[in-house]
Amino acid sequence: MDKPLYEQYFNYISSLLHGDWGWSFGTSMPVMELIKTHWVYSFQLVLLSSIFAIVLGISLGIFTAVKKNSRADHIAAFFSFAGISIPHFWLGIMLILIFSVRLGWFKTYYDTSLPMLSLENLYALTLPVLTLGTGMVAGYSRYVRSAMLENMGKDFVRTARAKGLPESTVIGKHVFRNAMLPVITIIMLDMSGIVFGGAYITEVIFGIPGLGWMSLKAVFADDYSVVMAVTLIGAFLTLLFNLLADIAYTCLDPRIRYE
Amino acid sequence: MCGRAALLSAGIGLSGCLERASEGVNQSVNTTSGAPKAGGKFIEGASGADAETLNWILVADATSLGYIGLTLDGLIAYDNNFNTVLRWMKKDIEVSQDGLAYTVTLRDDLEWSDGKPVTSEDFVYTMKNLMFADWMAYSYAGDWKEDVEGKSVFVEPKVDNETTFTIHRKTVNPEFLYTVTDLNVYPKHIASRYEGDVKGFTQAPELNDLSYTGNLGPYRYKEWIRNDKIVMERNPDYYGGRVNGEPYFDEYTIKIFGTSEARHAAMEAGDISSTAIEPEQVKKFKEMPSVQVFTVPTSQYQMMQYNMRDNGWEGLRNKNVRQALSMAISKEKIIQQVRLGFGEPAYSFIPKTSPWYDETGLLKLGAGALYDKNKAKERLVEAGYGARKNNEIQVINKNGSQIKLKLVTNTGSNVAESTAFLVKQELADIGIEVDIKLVPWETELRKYYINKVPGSDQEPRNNNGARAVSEESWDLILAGHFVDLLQPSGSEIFFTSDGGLNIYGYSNPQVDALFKKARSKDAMDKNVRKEVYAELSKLVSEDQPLDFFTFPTANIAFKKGVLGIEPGINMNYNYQEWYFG
Amino acid sequence: MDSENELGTVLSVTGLCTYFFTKKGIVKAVDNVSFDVRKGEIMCIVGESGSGKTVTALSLLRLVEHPGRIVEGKIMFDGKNLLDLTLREMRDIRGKKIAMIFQDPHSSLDPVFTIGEQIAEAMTAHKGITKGEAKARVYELLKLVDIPEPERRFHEYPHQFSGGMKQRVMIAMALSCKPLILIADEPTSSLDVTIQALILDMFIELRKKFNMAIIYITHDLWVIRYISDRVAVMYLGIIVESADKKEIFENPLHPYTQALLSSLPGKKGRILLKGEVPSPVNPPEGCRFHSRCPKRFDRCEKIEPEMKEVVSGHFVMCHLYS
Amino acid sequence: MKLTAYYWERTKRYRSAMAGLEFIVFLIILAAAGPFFTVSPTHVDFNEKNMPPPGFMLEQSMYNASSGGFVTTVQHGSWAHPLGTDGMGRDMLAMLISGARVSLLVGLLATGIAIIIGALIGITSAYFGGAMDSILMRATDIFMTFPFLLLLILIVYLFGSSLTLIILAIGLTGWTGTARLVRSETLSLRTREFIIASKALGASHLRIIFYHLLPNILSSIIVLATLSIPGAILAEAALSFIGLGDPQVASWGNILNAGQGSLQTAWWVTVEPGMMLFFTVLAFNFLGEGLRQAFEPGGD
Repeated sequence: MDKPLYEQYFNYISSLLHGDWGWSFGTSMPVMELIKTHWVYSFQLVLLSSIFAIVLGISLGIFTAVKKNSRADHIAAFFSFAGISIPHFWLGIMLILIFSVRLGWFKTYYDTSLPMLSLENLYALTLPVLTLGTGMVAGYSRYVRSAMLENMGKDFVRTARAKGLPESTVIGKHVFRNAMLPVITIIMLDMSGIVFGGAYITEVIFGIPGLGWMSLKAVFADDYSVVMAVTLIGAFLTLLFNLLADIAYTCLDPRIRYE
Repeated sequence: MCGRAALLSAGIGLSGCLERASEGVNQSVNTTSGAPKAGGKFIEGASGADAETLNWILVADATSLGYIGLTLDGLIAYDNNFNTVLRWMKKDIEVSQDGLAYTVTLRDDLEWSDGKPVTSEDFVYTMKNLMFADWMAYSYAGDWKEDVEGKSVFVEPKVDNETTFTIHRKTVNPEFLYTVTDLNVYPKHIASRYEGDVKGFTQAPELNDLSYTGNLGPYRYKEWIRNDKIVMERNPDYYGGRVNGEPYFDEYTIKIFGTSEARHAAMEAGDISSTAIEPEQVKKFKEMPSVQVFTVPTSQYQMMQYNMRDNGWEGLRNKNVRQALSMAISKEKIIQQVRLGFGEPAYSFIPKTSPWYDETGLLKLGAGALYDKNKAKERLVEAGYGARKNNEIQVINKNGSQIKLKLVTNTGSNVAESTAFLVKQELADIGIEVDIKLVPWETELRKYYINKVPGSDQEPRNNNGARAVSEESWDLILAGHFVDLLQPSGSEIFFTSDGGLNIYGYSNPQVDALFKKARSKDAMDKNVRKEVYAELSKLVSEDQPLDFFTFPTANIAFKKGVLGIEPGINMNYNYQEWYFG
Repeated sequence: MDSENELGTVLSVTGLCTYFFTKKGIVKAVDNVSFDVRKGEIMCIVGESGSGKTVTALSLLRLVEHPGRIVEGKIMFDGKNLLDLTLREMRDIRGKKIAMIFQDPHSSLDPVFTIGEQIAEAMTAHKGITKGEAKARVYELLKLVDIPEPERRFHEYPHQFSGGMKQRVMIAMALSCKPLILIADEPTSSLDVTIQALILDMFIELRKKFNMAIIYITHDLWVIRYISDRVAVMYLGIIVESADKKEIFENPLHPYTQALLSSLPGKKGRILLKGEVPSPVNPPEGCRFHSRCPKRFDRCEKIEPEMKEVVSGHFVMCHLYS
Repeated sequence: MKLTAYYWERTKRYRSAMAGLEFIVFLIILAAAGPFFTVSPTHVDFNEKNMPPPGFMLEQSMYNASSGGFVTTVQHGSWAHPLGTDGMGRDMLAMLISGARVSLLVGLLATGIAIIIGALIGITSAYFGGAMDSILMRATDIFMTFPFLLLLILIVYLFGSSLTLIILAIGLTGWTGTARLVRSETLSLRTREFIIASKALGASHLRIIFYHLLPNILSSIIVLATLSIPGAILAEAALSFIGLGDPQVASWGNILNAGQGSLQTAWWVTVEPGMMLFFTVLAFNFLGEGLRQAFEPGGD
């Protein structure tokens, strides 16, 4: 500890690269081990929420784009605004209040003893996924809607119609595929924010021992090696998802692929 | 038992220390007929912070001690009446006539996980080479020291034979017995690998997962998901189970919940076997057919500290002013409004549940006839803090200004905040304005507890002498203290002039002397000690360095099916004998 | 083919009105337009931008988008009024019997699919042929429009093609189902002049080969002279004059046509029109051209002229000839 | 001013935006005038604790240590506390109004800080270009890789939870989006004729930036600011919710956090601040969206 700061820093970085992430004094285990046991809880939450949000958000986005300016579109627009605006920690509490406390359909906490790949676990994750996913659904449906609308006015859509293609093909193939380009990028770029933003608090509310809750406890326990590691993982995830967004874009957009 | 570590409760309402660790043997006082059955998983619901480590010598928090206690019984346990229940010992600790030697005789069937016997050598090694070692910096090493000719030295443990060792002292301290009973042990052949290496010792996997504990406790470590749960499984080799096959539970799990609400809901749904119930919910749970709720005393008291140091209101240095303030705050109201009836009024630091409790001479401020705001005002006037105007008393500073007090307490607890506002209301009635400052517990420790003499290069500590002051000024701090019911002398850290946690600058030579006496040769006689404690209680209640509020009572809910429980202050002492009926 | 009547007319448009219902008011983009297209001819619709040429073309395939709507009229094709057909029936017409090529080949092709797939799409949608058959057919079509190495080009994406090549792809796509009518909406206006000529030649050639009628929309008089058989001149949503190419160029009757033609190089006495094209939201009363007409008189401002056949096959809408 | 009137006319067309604006104005009035007609949000009265809103009732029981039984009282809502009281008998309406003040303060100030920092960095980066641009933009990229909430938690945990610090922290961590937007807008303006003309006329950098660049990107900044306010408000609420808020003020997040423990009994303590938070955020989002559409060229 009495070595100069730059040397300490250098040592820290070099041990990181060697897979030694230090010792967590708050939990008495190697940071690496700690992360190994906890990441999966965040992962399943984020994965399920994303699937939920992407499937529902995209369907809703397509639907509202096709039914532009209809009553259904206006209602959906209102709900997506509501979805974006609702504080998800409050949503989580309200879901617990209604579905767990009043109706008793779910437990008020997440049970880690359930096998990871089981229906019970899926059921247990319903409220957390709803909590985390609602804002995502709302956001994605709006992205998709505007991307769809933007592409619906494109000339190639008129070409497709002039070819006599059925409307479902025109929308489902030509408009959709083009609309997905920006949407996938946005979803990817959103992801790291969700892992350490939304998922964070969702984990706290439902007592899911994921990376979010773990890092919050680490902050409170002055467990800096963990805080450091989590920050690094956050940065790494941001870079990773940026990269994935680029890769996805490249795969989907031949204009970039062939350059 | 919540060790000395936790004497300073982690802020009001933040402490989640369920006493455990000490357990009884062969004392089946089953309330139901029929033989207990083995089987089932017991899940205890907890909230608050998770344990920090299972490597016991490094422990600084009560939760960790609780976990460790499941696998390491300890030398003895106390039942609800403070009778000694032998655990690892064959017979009770023998104290020599002169009070200088403590002989511990171990059972001969204790084993480490690798089959090696647990010997007195392990204990002596643990003390000499680990607890007393410089490199280790054991937090409670001070308990094992004594003053010999002005120097602080460690006591001397010696191996007598395979199963017997003796700890030799040079001075007499009758309460050292309780220090000895808290003794724990590491296997010498494993711990010695890391001797002198703090990092190695801290990170040693076999010490951190308790895999060495052999037959020393009713349960064995199985799984620990941080901030979620720890699972212990039945120890089939448990020495205590040789007779009747205890423990009965296949697994003992401690599950941590984020909120009390979630914990309650889990209890209500029957997902967990036991948990503490918040006051508002007790009635509901008591009425549930599937739940039994025990209302039991605790060994904690909640109070308000008066700052007698230089950075507090000068009036607080006057005993009469302190008494007057305490007189204006109703203990009954605090119990009723904040704890919804779950608490006993506290007048001094020794509760009714302690064998050393003595009511004679206690000044019962803030209750009965001594809860009197007019008298309080009059007393303030007498002390020079007020003026009479046509029969009306106006409480003011000596210079005529309004008295304003700064009350500090920790965030994150409704109990703390409610109490603070109640105090504010009560003191407003006598004309004193209270400004409430809520700060996180860590900040409270850093800015309000730790003090030093201004301008000096002292290492900041909780009590740096009479002239030391904290970084931030304060007048009142709400907090909680634990008291060791068997040896209240442990509270000297709060009440002696150089007590380590005497943050408020209280000093009374008489009190200092009495605490010393409780740990002296004279006190070998229990009657003398009883007198000493009675006198101490009386003195402290008169001096009112703090306004003792309440000894809260806890409500612990169990599933109806859990049998073998003996409700009381140490109700966990026989937890390995509980079973599902 | 039995779709033609005895006069050889394949498409007959009568009183077509397509309005755009915007917040600012109703835009009468196409107002009471009538014309016939005869088998195998190249019929040109000419006019300034905003005159309603493109909307007319889109109306024929009922591709006008919100807020536009065809409010009135008849489009007779194959013995049926296209405006009475269900959407499904209309789909069978589009691409199969009437095909269309758009102005900007760069944006008219979907950037994320291969051109092969985009050409084949029309065939698989209409003829229910297998992908293999479609592929072979696409190769043929690509050869037909002079795209070399069709096997390789099949798998390429639009951005790998030049503008001219893209337009050839569009033509191939339009021809894929051998339509009776090809609507070409300024197909060469975004191309280099040299390439324009090549494409125009291709139109002329293909018209013969496929024996189809072409409705060619342009604002370019040079192109009209090069390619057309018959010409209709549009101004502010209406056709003001129509006649054979020769007749129009030699004997333009409507002052607007006269002004247009005067801008051709080599013509003397260029007529400059004053003012701008009025807003289609509030077209001038009477003759729509009167606000800019150098030959206007009182009647023009009040009474809308009717279409008159001045010479056989030469129709004009102007008070000068009534 | 004519332009302002023009955009105002256009914004007025969006009914949801106007509803949002009305709510915000209402909230501002409430926050400003509320303290004059409600009791103090810190006024505690234990005799009136956990009082439900009018029309509801709540049973509360008190343990009697000597008899071991319970004394049960029924608490009815009263119009003296139209939104009920919390566990300490504080008036919910008064606390919500105080919370409105906190949220508006956080939303406006934090966003203001973020926008100023972002705009400065964005303009500097784009206007001067070259190495300056590379350095600033890489720095922005790096900054963006930090998990925002964790960073916020860390700052507040390390330096204390005062409202001032929370506002600063949110402002200091939230500027990256603005920087990027302002940079790209400036880049597209930089080569436009009127800028080149002013440069040719020898205008100073500051003059060009303040007289020519800023007014032209102002509309984008206003839209971004309106849409960023909810983020700042939610960030403060989230911090308070996990117990890192300023304990000295009754912010919505603080009330939510405290009410969480009595979800089963005093539901209104969590429901009400959440609703306020929700509607406020919704209002700003609606307004922002309306402005965005109004400012969009040809956005009809």
